[in-house]
Amino acid sequence: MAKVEQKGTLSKSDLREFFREMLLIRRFEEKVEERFRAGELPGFLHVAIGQEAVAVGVCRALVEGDIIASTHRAHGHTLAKGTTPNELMAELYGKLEGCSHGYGGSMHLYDIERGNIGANAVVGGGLPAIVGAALTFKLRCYPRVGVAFFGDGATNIGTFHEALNLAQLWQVPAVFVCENNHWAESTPSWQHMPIEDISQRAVAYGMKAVKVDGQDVEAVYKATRRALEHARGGKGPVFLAVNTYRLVGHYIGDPQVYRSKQELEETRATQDPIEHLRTKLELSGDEVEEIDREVQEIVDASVEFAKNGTDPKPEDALKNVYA
Amino acid sequence: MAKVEQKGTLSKSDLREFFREMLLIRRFEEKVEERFRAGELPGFLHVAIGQEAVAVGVCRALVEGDIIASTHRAHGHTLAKGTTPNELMAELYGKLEGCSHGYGGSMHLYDIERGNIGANAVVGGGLPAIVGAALTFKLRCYPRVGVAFFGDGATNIGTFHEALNLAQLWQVPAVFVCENNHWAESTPSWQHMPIEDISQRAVAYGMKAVKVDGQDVEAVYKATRRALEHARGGKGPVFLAVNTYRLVGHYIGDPQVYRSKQELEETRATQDPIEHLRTKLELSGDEVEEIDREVQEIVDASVEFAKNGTDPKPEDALKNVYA
Amino acid sequence: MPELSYREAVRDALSRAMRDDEDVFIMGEDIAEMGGSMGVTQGLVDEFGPERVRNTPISEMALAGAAIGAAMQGMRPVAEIMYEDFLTLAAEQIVNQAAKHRYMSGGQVTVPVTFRTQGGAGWSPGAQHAQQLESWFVHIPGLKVVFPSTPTDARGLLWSSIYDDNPVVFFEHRTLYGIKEEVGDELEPIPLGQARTHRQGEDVTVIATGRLVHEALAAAKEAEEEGISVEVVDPRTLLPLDEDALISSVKKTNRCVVAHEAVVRGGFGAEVAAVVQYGAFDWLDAPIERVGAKFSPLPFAPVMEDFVVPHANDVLEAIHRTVSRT
Amino acid sequence: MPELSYREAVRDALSRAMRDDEDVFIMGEDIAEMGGSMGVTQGLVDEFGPERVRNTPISEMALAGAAIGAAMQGMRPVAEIMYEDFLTLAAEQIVNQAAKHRYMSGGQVTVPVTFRTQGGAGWSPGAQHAQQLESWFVHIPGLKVVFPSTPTDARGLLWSSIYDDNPVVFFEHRTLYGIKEEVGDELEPIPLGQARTHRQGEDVTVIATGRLVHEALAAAKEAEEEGISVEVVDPRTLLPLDEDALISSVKKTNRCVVAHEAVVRGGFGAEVAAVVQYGAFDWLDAPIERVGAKFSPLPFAPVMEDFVVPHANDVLEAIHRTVSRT
Ligand SMILES: Cc1ncc(C[n+]2csc(CCOP(=O)(O)OP(=O)(O)O)c2C)c(N)n1
Ligand SMILES: Cc1ncc(C[n+]2csc(CCOP(=O)(O)OP(=O)(O)O)c2C)c(N)n1
Ligand SMILES: [Mg+2]
Ligand SMILES: [Mg+2]
Repeated sequence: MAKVEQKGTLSKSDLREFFREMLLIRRFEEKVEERFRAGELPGFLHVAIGQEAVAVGVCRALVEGDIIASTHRAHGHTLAKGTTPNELMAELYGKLEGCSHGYGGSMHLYDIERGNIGANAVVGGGLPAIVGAALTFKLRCYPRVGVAFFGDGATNIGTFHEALNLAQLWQVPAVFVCENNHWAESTPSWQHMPIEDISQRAVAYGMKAVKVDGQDVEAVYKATRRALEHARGGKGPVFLAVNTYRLVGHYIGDPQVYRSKQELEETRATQDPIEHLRTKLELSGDEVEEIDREVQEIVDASVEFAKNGTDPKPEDALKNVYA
Repeated sequence: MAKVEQKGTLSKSDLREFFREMLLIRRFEEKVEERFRAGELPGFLHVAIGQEAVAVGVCRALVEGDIIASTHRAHGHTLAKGTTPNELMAELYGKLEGCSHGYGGSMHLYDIERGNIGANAVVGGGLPAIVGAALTFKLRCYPRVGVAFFGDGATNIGTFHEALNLAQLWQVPAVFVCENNHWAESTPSWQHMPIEDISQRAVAYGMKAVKVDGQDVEAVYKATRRALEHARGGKGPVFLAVNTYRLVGHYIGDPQVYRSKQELEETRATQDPIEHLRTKLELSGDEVEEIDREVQEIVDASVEFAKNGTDPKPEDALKNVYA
Repeated sequence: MPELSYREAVRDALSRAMRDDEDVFIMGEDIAEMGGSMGVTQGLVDEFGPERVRNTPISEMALAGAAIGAAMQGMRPVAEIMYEDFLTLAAEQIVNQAAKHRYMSGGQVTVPVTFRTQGGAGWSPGAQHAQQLESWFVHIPGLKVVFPSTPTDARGLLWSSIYDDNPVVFFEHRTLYGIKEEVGDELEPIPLGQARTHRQGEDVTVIATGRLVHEALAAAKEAEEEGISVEVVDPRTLLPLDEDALISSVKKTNRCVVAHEAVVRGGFGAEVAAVVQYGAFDWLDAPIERVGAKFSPLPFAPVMEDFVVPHANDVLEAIHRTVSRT
Repeated sequence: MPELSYREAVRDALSRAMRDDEDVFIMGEDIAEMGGSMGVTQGLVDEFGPERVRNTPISEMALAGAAIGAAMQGMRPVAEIMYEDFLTLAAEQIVNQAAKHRYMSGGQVTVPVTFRTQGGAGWSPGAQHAQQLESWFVHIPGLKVVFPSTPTDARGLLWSSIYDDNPVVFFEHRTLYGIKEEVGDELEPIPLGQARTHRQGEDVTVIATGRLVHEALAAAKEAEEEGISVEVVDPRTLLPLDEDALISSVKKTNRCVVAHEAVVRGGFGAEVAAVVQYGAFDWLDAPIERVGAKFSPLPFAPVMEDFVVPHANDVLEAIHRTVSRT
């Protein structure tokens, strides 16, 4: 994916590019759902449908050398950080061509070359590593930033607290992107978090906090750019409180008994970031269709690629345990 | 130790009683230092010289049925919660008559009958249990409060975060007493904590926070009473940010290479809570001497008691592993 | 006689205990409306309400610790740790607090808490969602460790765990939730610390836990066709361990295979092997064989995962190895 | 030849590595001015400054995890966990993250981090400050586990751990910090995975780790006076385990005692017993004896603590038991 030139204002063509990428992620994840339901994909899968603007807005703001750590809901982050749909899909099919060579799976997507130090299936598990990576950037005077993605539910875990505290204490160049989708699995925010404004978490560390509408990719992009500037400039880490919505189940197959159909439908109708951007860009039906056809082809090709990929040999399981 | 009647204002005689108790704790701990240096006491000992007003101010505000959980620096809390000097000293000597029957030692002082559910040698380790205990009080509609003591250093650990978050979420009757003595072992606050005002920790949970001068026992008492009222009244937990000073080493024998003699001397000269109270009460030298003689006798008697105590049999070690 | 799945058996023990006893309550992540990630607690919030079927935030340390604190005040909480892998987060509370409060207080307090958890491979969740860590807790005095392999055992042992006055770590195996069995109308508590002999045999004893009990039974059936008579024993409670049952079985058969899904190195099978070689030394005709996961984290790709974790044929091969020793 | 204490030997390895290599740095609670709770890192902040000798807050998860993150970016951090008991807090990061990143990424990344920690009883700190938990980590593929018993070993093995491209959990024993030994001027790296035979013998092999190596040597001396010739072998690296060395020693002596300070049940000795009975079955003349802590948390009162943890006489008694078996 071509990098948009780093700049404060985005041209219409930049935003079109964002649109294309968000739609690609959406179609990719829809395909993943479809293939999972068809019984082709093993494991445990979480899609981020509704949260595409966060992945794209954040990752487009990054520059070469910046790194991310992701979560169980990692497809969007991974694609936005530059892993090709082919490599990602191959991973989900458990192939050697996958971005983790078939060892990781959906919850453990890595792409070290492209700056993805790993999706993590332990909530909060990847945050401390981002602090340590950012510390390294600081010690070596690299102008790089470490970015951690995590959810609202993750702000309840001790790892989150310790990691943010340490990041602020050591003034490392890190940005903590909290994707507040108001749910932790089946548990609504009010039932897992004693505060309404999640940016208040940062007060405990004296950390700069920025709130942003996560359904507006331009807003996410701009807020991230400012946060990165702050962190890269040696002014310390930033907590990015992103308000967003998960428009599907927690995992593929989740019957969502914990929320009403009506609530879900309302949210879907009003909070689709792709719809928002389409409206903003005043894209015509034809234009959308064309982009859609293009990304669908990429997604279809990725399935082809993955299916034609190489299965690991059983004994390969004993490789890569040690360096 | 007789309970002071619960009231908002304290009479001079109440405060005299507080003075006596603080001095008892001081003399007790000085004796512990002495006996440790004489080689009589095994284990690992931390005294709270300088922090007596916190122990007494908080525990005097409690009523029957309230419970505490303490830390590695537990002698003062334990005495103030009603464990007799004899039982405490016997514990430090590893005797069956000790408050933990010789199984616990200085860092594991228990007195379940008197509402001490345990000192904890793991920083932050006792906080979740206070949340669970307070939850029980709430579920059973007992008008009881759980109080956790911990230090400034402890606010950096994940357990602290999870426990306070959960307490606020579940609105349990708990009071979190943070004894901010500005050091975690050899590490000064500025080096372990990215904020100056420790009460800001509570903002992350939307928890009521109260700041209090920990060298002023009356202030501690009053603040605790209000906090207890709040918690007991079903209004949720309270974070009590107590500013205090450790006037000695982190552990007995600590050479304190990390702080200057001058700083230490200045602090000792200006921040002795017992001196503060003496001045406030305008106690004469004779009066102090009389009280001092009285408490010294109690302390000396506790050493006698402890030395005459019963050593466990070696095989007793295999008791109490299971109920 | 009702038929219950392993999942339903666990649920049945929980709901009966909650019905009988106000002191029992359950807590954990997503256990209410969602019924837990494995559906074990489904429906319980409807019967018992959200105060007794408590959804917690993602706070493994605090949820384990709050259960401990409630237990110390006389409740009998059952705390669910969603995946065994997350026991690594609750370890401090379980190991340093729950296991030791009674001891450190010189016997003043009891901590009747049960930590339910589940794990196990076979569905490609990857390296952080299917570890088997039961052997860690077998090393901790003050804890009891239970690992049932059948609906009957799950129900009877969970009941006993809840009513045991000590902290219990109760392991369930994810791939067993669906297996079914007829169980009595009445819940029969099963005492902790008693092994169960699933199958009598003469030639070799297979000591197995969790999923591997079923693999061992399948292997035993195949072996029988080859004329090898296999005894299958499930300790069920790993701590305290029913050493006598294991040793006397091996004294009868003179050969022993230990099987579990966990990694062999440092696994529970090591402890069993050490106990059996000690107690039945003069009776053993062959070295004790250990069957377990190969030495790697769990890989994602099914062909690799399948290779790493043990199956009936691994047990059978171990049986062959041991009987072929002269 | 300089004489170094075990403490100084650890420090020497750290300071040499930091002097040689900008990528090496150390972090932990109170390791700077105070030199750590055991004085191991004393003076290092003066030479290397606070950026490379980093005091951390009391945040075992984040400090372990930050070390992991730095290691993934090419540093070689050494993170100190003040007491082994607090490994229970860092366990998630060590077990689910450090041990698995390389594997889960299909080999894209290395995690050359070393976790130093220390523990051990004998000074009555009570139940939460002296546990020995090394066996937990032996169960985790992806980790290496080292436990030196002498100054020479501590120095050479720590160096190798720092330069190993895998995560290493490095255990020191608190009561050994004071023991001294002459060591070479040059630091000789000791390869991970090689056992050390401290003493040749004919009648029985004692496989011991940490403090128990010294107790075993004392017991061996006493046994010698009784005419029993004892071989003492220290695996030094517990994972990967030098099985060959252990097995071949037992094949020579035909008898085996395993000794460590950790609780016997579920301890490292179980793994050794399982390995040795398997590899030397036909050579063994007696069951393998296990020596370790009795089954309780560590009590405070010295008479009880002394009773719980093993000493030379416990090793000697085990030697007697094994040689008296016919
Ligand atoms: C430590 C830990 N506890 C529990 C889980 C199970 N789990 C997986 S995702 C999830 C909810 C996460 O919520 P949030 O952080 O808001 O992220 P979201 O799923 O909403 O993207 C939970 C509880 C886990 N993976 N790790
Ligand atoms: C989890 C954990 N990490 C480290 C330690 C070692 N330790 C004991 S006391 C202490 C400092 C505690 O500081 P603070 O909470 O401010 O309490 P204070 O000693 O000042 O009373 C440390 C690091 C411990 N006991 N537990
Ligand atoms: Mg969420
Ligand atoms: Mg302090």
